[in-house]
Amino acid sequence: MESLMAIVIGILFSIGTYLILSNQMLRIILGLSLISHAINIMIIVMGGLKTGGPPLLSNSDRGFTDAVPQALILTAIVINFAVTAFLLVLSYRTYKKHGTDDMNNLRGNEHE
Amino acid sequence: MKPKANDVILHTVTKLAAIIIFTFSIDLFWAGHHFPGGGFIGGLTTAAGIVLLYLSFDIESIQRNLPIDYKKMAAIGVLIAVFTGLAGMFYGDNFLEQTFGYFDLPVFGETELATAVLFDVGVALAVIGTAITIITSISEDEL
Amino acid sequence: MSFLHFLILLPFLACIFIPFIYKKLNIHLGWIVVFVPLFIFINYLLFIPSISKGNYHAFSMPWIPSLGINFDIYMDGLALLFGLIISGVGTLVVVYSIFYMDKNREALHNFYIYLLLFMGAMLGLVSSDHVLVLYTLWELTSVSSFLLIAYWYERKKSRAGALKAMIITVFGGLAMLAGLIILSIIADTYSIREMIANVGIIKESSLFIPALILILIGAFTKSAQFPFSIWLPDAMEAPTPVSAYLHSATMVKAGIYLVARMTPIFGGSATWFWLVSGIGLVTLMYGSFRAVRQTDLKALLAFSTISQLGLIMSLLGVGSAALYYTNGEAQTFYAFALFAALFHLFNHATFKGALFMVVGIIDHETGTRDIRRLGGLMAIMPATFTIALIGSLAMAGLPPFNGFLSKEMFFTGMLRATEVNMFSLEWLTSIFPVVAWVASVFTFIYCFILLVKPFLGELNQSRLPKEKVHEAPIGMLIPPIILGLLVVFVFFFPNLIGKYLLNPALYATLSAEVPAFEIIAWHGFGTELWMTIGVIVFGLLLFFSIKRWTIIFRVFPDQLSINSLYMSGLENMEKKSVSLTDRYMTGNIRHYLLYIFIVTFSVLIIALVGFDGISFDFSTNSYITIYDIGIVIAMVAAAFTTLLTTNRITAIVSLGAVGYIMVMLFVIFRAPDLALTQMVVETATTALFLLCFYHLPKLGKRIEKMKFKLTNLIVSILVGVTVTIMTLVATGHRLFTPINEFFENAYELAGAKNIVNAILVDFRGFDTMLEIAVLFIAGIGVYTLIKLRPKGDDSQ
Amino acid sequence: MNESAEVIAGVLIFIGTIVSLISAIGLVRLPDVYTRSHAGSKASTVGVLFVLIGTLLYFLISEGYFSIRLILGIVFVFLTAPVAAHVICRAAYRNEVPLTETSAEDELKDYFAAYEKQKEEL
Amino acid sequence: MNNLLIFPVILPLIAGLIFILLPKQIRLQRLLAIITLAIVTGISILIMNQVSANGTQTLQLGGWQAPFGIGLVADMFAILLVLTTSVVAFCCILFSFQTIGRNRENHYFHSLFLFLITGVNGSFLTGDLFNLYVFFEVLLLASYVLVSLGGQKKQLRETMKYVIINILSSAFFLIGIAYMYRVTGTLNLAHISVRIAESGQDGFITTVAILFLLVFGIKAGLFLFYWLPGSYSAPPAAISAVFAALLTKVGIYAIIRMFTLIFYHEPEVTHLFIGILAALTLILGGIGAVGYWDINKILTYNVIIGTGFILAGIAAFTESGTLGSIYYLINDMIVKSLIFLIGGVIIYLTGTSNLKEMSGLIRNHPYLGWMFFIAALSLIGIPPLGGFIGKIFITRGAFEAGYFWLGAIGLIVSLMILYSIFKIFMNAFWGETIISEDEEKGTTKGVMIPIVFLTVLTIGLGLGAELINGYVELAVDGLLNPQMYIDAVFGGNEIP
Amino acid sequence: MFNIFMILSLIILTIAILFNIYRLIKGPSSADRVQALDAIGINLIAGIAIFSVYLDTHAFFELILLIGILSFIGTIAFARFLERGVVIERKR
Repeated sequence: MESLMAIVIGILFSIGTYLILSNQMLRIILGLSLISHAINIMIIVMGGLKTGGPPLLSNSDRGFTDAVPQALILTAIVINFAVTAFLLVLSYRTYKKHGTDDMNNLRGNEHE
Repeated sequence: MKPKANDVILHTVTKLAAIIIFTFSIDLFWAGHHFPGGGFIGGLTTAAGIVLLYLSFDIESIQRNLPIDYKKMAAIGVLIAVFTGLAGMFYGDNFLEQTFGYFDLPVFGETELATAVLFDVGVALAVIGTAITIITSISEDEL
Repeated sequence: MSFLHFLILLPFLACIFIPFIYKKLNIHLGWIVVFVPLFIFINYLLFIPSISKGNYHAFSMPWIPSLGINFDIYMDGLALLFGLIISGVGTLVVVYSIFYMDKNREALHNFYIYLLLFMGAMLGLVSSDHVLVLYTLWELTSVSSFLLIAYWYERKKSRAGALKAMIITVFGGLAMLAGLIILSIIADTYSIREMIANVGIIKESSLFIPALILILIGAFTKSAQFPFSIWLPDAMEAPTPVSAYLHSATMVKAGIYLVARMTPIFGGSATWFWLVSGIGLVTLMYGSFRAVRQTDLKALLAFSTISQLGLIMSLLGVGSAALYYTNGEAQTFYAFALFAALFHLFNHATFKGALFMVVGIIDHETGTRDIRRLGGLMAIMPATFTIALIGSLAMAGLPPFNGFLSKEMFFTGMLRATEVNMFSLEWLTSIFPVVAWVASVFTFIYCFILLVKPFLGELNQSRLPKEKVHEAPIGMLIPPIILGLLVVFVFFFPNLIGKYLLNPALYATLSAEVPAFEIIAWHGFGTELWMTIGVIVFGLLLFFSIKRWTIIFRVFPDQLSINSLYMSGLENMEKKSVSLTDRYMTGNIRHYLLYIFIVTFSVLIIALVGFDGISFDFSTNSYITIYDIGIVIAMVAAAFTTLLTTNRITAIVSLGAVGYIMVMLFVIFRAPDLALTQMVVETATTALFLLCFYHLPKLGKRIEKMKFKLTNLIVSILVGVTVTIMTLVATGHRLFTPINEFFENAYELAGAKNIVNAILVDFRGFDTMLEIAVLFIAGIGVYTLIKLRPKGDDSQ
Repeated sequence: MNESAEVIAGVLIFIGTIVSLISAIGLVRLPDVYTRSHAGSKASTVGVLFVLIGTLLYFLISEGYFSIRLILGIVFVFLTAPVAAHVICRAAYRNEVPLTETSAEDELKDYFAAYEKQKEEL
Repeated sequence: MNNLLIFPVILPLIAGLIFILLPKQIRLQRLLAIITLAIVTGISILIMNQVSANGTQTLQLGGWQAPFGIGLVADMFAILLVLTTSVVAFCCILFSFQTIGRNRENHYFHSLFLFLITGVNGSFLTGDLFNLYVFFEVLLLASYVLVSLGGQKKQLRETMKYVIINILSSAFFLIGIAYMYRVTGTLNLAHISVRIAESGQDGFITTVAILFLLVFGIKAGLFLFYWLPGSYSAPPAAISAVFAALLTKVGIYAIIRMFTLIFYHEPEVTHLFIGILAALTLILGGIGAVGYWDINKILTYNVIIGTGFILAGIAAFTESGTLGSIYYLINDMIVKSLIFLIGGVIIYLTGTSNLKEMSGLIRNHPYLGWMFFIAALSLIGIPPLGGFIGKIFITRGAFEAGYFWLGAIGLIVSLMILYSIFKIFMNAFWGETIISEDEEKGTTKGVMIPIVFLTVLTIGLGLGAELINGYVELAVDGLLNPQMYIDAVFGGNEIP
Repeated sequence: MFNIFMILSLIILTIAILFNIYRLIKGPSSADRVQALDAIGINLIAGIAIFSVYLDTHAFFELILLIGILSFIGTIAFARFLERGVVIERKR
């Protein structure tokens, strides 16, 4: 399972990277989201998979999976949500202001 | 030009559903200590309920009945979380030291009370406040 | 803190007071300031008796003692000689400046602050024993000379000259710093005296030669040696008192000082010998040759200074051969050149200071320094002419002036250099006297130009900017007269300074005992005298035929000069660096991301392979069910849909699908809390995506070049493969048991049965607290993004 | 005890899934939004109710665990699914999504037309 | 256990949150902000003295023993940076009152500024890898909002790039954390250090170390600095000053912490790599700085150069090099904020950032000009100002380690700094005065206090280095002996 | 036996979801897509329920209700949007 997930993570990273490199705001954000999904999977994989039951003490008949990565992912998900929300609104505002969603047109090297 | 839609069905069900959602979110919030759930998820569910109200009614009429500045609510939430941390220090403990105990309350029977719950209240408030702030900000931008 | 410290710090202290007093003064600020150098000079004079007996004084003042950085000073013959020159000439220059700088028109407080800063730095520099303090003051002289050169900062030329001087001298300073640091690492001390004591260790080190070269670069830049000499002519933009002070008597001598000070450490080695004497001679030749051509009096003096510094430098180089021997006649034989160097250094300070002041007077009274405009001033300014006569003849090396003595000694030194036989390439030394002689001829010529062109001939008033040219005020004449008198005085009583100043200084330079030298004005018809006579004959011949042979200057076009090399180099550097930087700083984020991806992941994969980090261990892997595979396939399919679709709603929804499949994964991986949170967050994210992107243009099919797609493809595959490999390695690379078992006591410890929740609110509650703070900041951010807009919002 | 739970729950859940499948087939096969809405909401609501009740019974019987959340869930789904279908259909109609050719009647059409006419007159 | 440690983190946060509740009282907000930062400064000094007297101070949050809970650890290095941060923040916010504009103040500028300080201080103090990530996010989000605050075209555009790159680097950071957790099974920095020391730094761990280096390198502007010039020149001076002074320094701090506490087993590989990156950074930064004629660009490239310098000292990994790095780091924080503030005033006065369009400011603003001059000299490392001890000891350290090329590049780049900064001085302050005082677009009223204060500090750091040298040497000791840090964290408890 | 039965149910459910996805992609109108999404949500609820039985855990019951709530809100939001062009109205 871990090996399978490693490959999935790799694929998600590849797709995410491809999207990020595509100069279009929406695609970039989609790519970033995919990568953050991949990372969440990676963290939980790193904690070890299916080594026990859910980390709830009430069903304590079996062992528990590692709860630490789960807590980390929870924090990461929330932070990621916050950042994505900000980035989305930012990109929307940038588009409105500049009239383009192509990062290639947002170089800003010309003197303003 | 179309006639104005009649939203009676939606409004009625929305009110009912909102009550269920709020109940559920409170349940999720309380359950967090022992079952899946907790402040964050409870807060988000509450926010979802509020969004549902916004959806089927409109922002102004909800604001009229629930006059809350969500930014302040969020700030207060974070402050609560911080101050539960500080509270421990007055008793000479470390910052964020949580305590819990079991109390025999008249109605609920033996109940566990933990300062962590207060912390979670802060989390929930912060989440609700932020989520609604984001949603209303965006929708007020006449998207 | 000793009295000597006080003397050195006195100029700095005076600086602090100047801003407070200068506005209240009715008299010229210089009258106050002049007491500072005068006081120092008098007190330095009082050191002579003790120093001339061969004593020295060392004092220490703590600065950063715990780092071993202390203001250690050391007063020996060399320091005293320099200190007297600095404070003596300083006094005269300040007096001179009182008449030169107009009280009402100039920002005098700035001028004197810079001057005092410089003076203090210079005094400290020559008596510092600590290399880092030496460096500190060295840079301070650069900075203060920068400020002085750019004193008239409105002028473009002043600024350019100042910057050039600053860049070159700071460059040298940095090289010197590197050299000094290397020295201090080798000798494990910052004290120059201790380095000299441990010279054996230093000479054995493999870093000896680099340190030597670096320190010499420092000395050469400061002393305007070829090819670093280019800053000095441009530094003439400074007010003339400054030129007289910095660029004849003091700052440029700092390099000489450094070479002299370092002689005990480096002297006796072939590299040092060849570099110092060789560069010195080249500079001597170059300076005198270029000086002949100048039409600006100050530029002429600048090149003559370069030339004279080369002379001193070459003598120091030749004299360093003395260090090859530990004692005996041979040492004395070569040490004579060092003695000559010190003597000429002193003489140069006197006659060059006088000459600069003369030029300043001419400039001040006539308004120009261009020799093509000037002429016949002798009749109007007899006193000035007399001083000019003394100064230029002394520089030309004619009796009865001190220059004659040191010039003769210079020839002696060069002749003795031909007998050097302990270093390789010794045949080269036979060129030394030839070069010395030729350069002396040119020196003779420019000295005559300096004397003849402005003072003899016809005065053409119409060419001069100022009307009614007259003799300078007496106050302005006093300082050059004093210097001129000194020039004559030294010729007649050379051994007075020889005994009390030069021999102790020589002793300090050599750091070894040699018999005291006597300066003799007449020693028969030796080779030296014949050389001098030859110089006069040829010099006069060439001077009168100057128009016929100046054609040879055209052989060297201006574009090839080092100066134009510097200027075009600077310009090119700006252009090249802008074009280089603009090439990679395109402003397009895709390029930046490409760099980041390529660098990060290629470095990672190289590191992983290079450090033998790849080792797989699948034994700890958990089982796979069909359902898992289904979920994984669905996930990958959804991800590919996100990539390939051209419909933005589809892209967003399929991204959401990936998120929801994550929920399923979390369910499989026994993470209910995660599943719940992911579920809600994914919904909210998707909703936000839809809200924000509904009004944006459609994704559409963009026609991108093949190269674009191929680059993306290669980079993304690189990223994916690297991440996969690293993750595979990591999964089999658990070295320790994780700390999670502790948290399984959550119920006893935190009263919670949900371990994840216990971690979130209790064990790692701090994370959660900050996490909601992050969320909150994002909320505020969204709010301000939408609410706060600049006036005249031009959104579409 | 456990076996009876498995049997009851198994049967209910299986029925639920079948209903869900049928509803999905309906969703694919039926001709227009409005008809598909029947299949989508009604059938799948029934399906999910069966599954949820089965689950509820399973835990009730095997563990004696009565989940209020599940009950709440059942109520919620039962309450909202029809409304959701209603809202979608209305939106579709107002967006002028065409009815299938075979539709027998379109009462709203006349009402909308009348309303429009009235507006124009005003 | 020392509860004081929480205050530098929590006080700005609380104050910032309270400002949200008082949206209209700008004056009160200003006052409170100043008071908060002053208190934080005071507490930092207090902690610093405790650290120097009693050794490294720790606070296990929630009272959970070391590897399980999150711990704040104040060793001398961290607390020195916290102190500097507080001082710099104090000056920058003082500066902002006059320049930032009512509009921004009404839109929570003060809160965001304080949140940023929370993030920075927290990053310095935390002893937990994941918590470090969280603090990074706090400061990053605050910085995102601060860069975009105002909503001008340029700001939005540059924020976009800034955010994207930082999200990506945070993602890489999480990858590193995941691998680290897999290998060592813990998140506590000291615990990781212990475990890696026990197992040895094998190839995979070294690779992860390099991943961390690159991640923090992106944040610190080490070689992968491409995002930096744009985003630092977009916001107003008070914000870009605090960015220049603090944000890259957090990345630098993280690199130093990771490579002295955890990954110190293979210095000939990892530290050499840091050295190569530092050299490249120095060269590219120097080349960037000398070419342009725009104040903002010149200054931002100097930020990059600063990063290169500091890490060159760490690359050497000798006592001198580390000492130099710390001195340079502290001075850089002070002098960068100073020079950005003055640069801001110049732009504020002339209304342009193009050097070719300004001239002769010194006639009307002599003090500003001379303070810029002092700041410039300090930046170049001209003694006896603050920068020189750092420069000398970094060079010395590089030489001692045998990295002569690194020391040489550092010195050559000093010359480039000199050229670039003096270009500003000579073009902005010297030359003919072309605008009279009446024509200026702004005044220097009220902004001189922080500038003077920072100038005094940078002079004092050089002349009065003896006063803080004891602390700096303690910091060096702490960095070179990771055992001190570990002992303080575990406080004698058994290490699981 | 029981577990196989559950797996079978899950597979049937997956097929149902696939049908729904077909409708989601095909459309043709936005209303169709929203409807399909709604159906997927409801099917997911069933899936989770079956999965809970299969795993014999009540850890995921919250998820069931949550999916219900979110799918309802999503549907309403979409419908609102289709009907009025805005998601949340400032004032009616």
